[in-house]
Amino acid sequence: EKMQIRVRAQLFAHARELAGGVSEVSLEVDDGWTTAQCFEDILTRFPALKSLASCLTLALNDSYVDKNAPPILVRDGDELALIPPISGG
Amino acid sequence: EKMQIRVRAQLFAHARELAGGVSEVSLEVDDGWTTAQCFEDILTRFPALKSLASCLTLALNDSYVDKNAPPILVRDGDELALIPPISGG
Amino acid sequence: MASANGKVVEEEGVEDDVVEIKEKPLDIMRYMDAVRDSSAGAIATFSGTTRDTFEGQEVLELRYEAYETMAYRELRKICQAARERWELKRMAVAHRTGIVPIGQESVFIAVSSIHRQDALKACQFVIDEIKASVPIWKKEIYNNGESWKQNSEFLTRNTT
Amino acid sequence: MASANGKVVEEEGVEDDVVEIKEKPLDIMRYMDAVRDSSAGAIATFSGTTRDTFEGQEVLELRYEAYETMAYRELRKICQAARERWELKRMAVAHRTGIVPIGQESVFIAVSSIHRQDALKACQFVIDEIKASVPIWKKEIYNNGESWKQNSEFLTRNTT
Repeated sequence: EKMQIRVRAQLFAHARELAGGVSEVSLEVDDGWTTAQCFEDILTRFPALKSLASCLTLALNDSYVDKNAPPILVRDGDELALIPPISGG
Repeated sequence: EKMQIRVRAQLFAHARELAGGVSEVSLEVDDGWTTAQCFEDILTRFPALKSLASCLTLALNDSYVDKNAPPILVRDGDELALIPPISGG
Repeated sequence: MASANGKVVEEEGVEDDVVEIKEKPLDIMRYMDAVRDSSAGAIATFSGTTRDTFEGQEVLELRYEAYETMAYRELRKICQAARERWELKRMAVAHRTGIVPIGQESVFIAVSSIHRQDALKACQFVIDEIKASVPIWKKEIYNNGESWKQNSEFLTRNTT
Repeated sequence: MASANGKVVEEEGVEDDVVEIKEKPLDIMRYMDAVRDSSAGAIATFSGTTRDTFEGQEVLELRYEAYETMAYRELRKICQAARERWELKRMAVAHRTGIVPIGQESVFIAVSSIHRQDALKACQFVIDEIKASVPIWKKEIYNNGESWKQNSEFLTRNTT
């Protein structure tokens, strides 16, 4: 039976607004899940995010997740972030 | 008989120092003289300037005199300047 | 680091650079003083200021938001990247968050170097990189709506 | 200037630019405020600061001298030239004369524009042009002598 691990997901800017103001979610997922799977899980819980999904970039522990790279497994205590297109500077 | 005209010559920086601190000279020259002739006149009066002469650029009424352009005649009341290589900025 | 004769050579590094994200007006002079150095001959700075118009529409207010831990990390990476490309003395980069009134600085960058080319080029590089990678967002508030802006520099870099 | 429909369009021009040569410390913030504009999104600045060393020799003091009437004229020509090349909002250029203590600004340039490229490029252009053509001289005072400096930019431009 798979262990459950805890991943903290943060939603920023437009993503947070579409999620009804939710800025942080504590996910309990199976050990062995990837960042993409965690993302899908969040979209299931906050369907309004689907309209933004194709624009969203993920970050894991303060580093961008490259969509073209091999899948990355999340570990217990990891921090995921949903990053809409940035506009600083 | 040629008219005499008055040209004010200013010496800056290293040129002024070589001229023993003289910063301004009132030249009385023949009407029809060129800037180059005025310059030669100054070199005659302040021979120590000769060591700097090849580095000096002239300006007439706040505009650089192009060494390669046709000679420019000075007029009464003109301001000549002896400009050593600049070092501002 | 030790030099060839064994003496310890002090080298400016990104650990000395000033990197700040704060919900207060940016103190420009403090950042300029932070990069001023008696061995440097040049300081180049860039300020991004908030505009009162976007495509003909009047902007009433701007709000900035940052993913702070990651933004700090990305800013330091940018400073390090700049140092690898140019000979720099000191750097200071600051971004404001929260409401930024029209005409005020949202971002400020200051770089010092011995020769001006390095500071000028590094300054341009830093603002370009900030716009491409630092997780900070801007929202424009208009009379009749609001809009989360998107940097083309980020979209270009992240197009699969 | 009048636009196509006859309305008078206010256009920033070199006559509004701040150009100063003074024997006092340069007031950086005043120049930045002079170029700040609610329609501009970017301010780029450059400061030339005095260094304590030249080719290994300790510089004790720096003295600047200007041919003021011509220097003002050349500075305004440079601002005009910058405006012809880039879309700029406001410009401020200041040069200090007299004794400039080590580490302080001898020259300061600030340029604002809507888009950052224009301000950044114009700022670089202005300092390059100042070094090539504005009649201002710098003398370095060392322990054991003194030296009138020469800008390679000027020598290059004036080599027959």
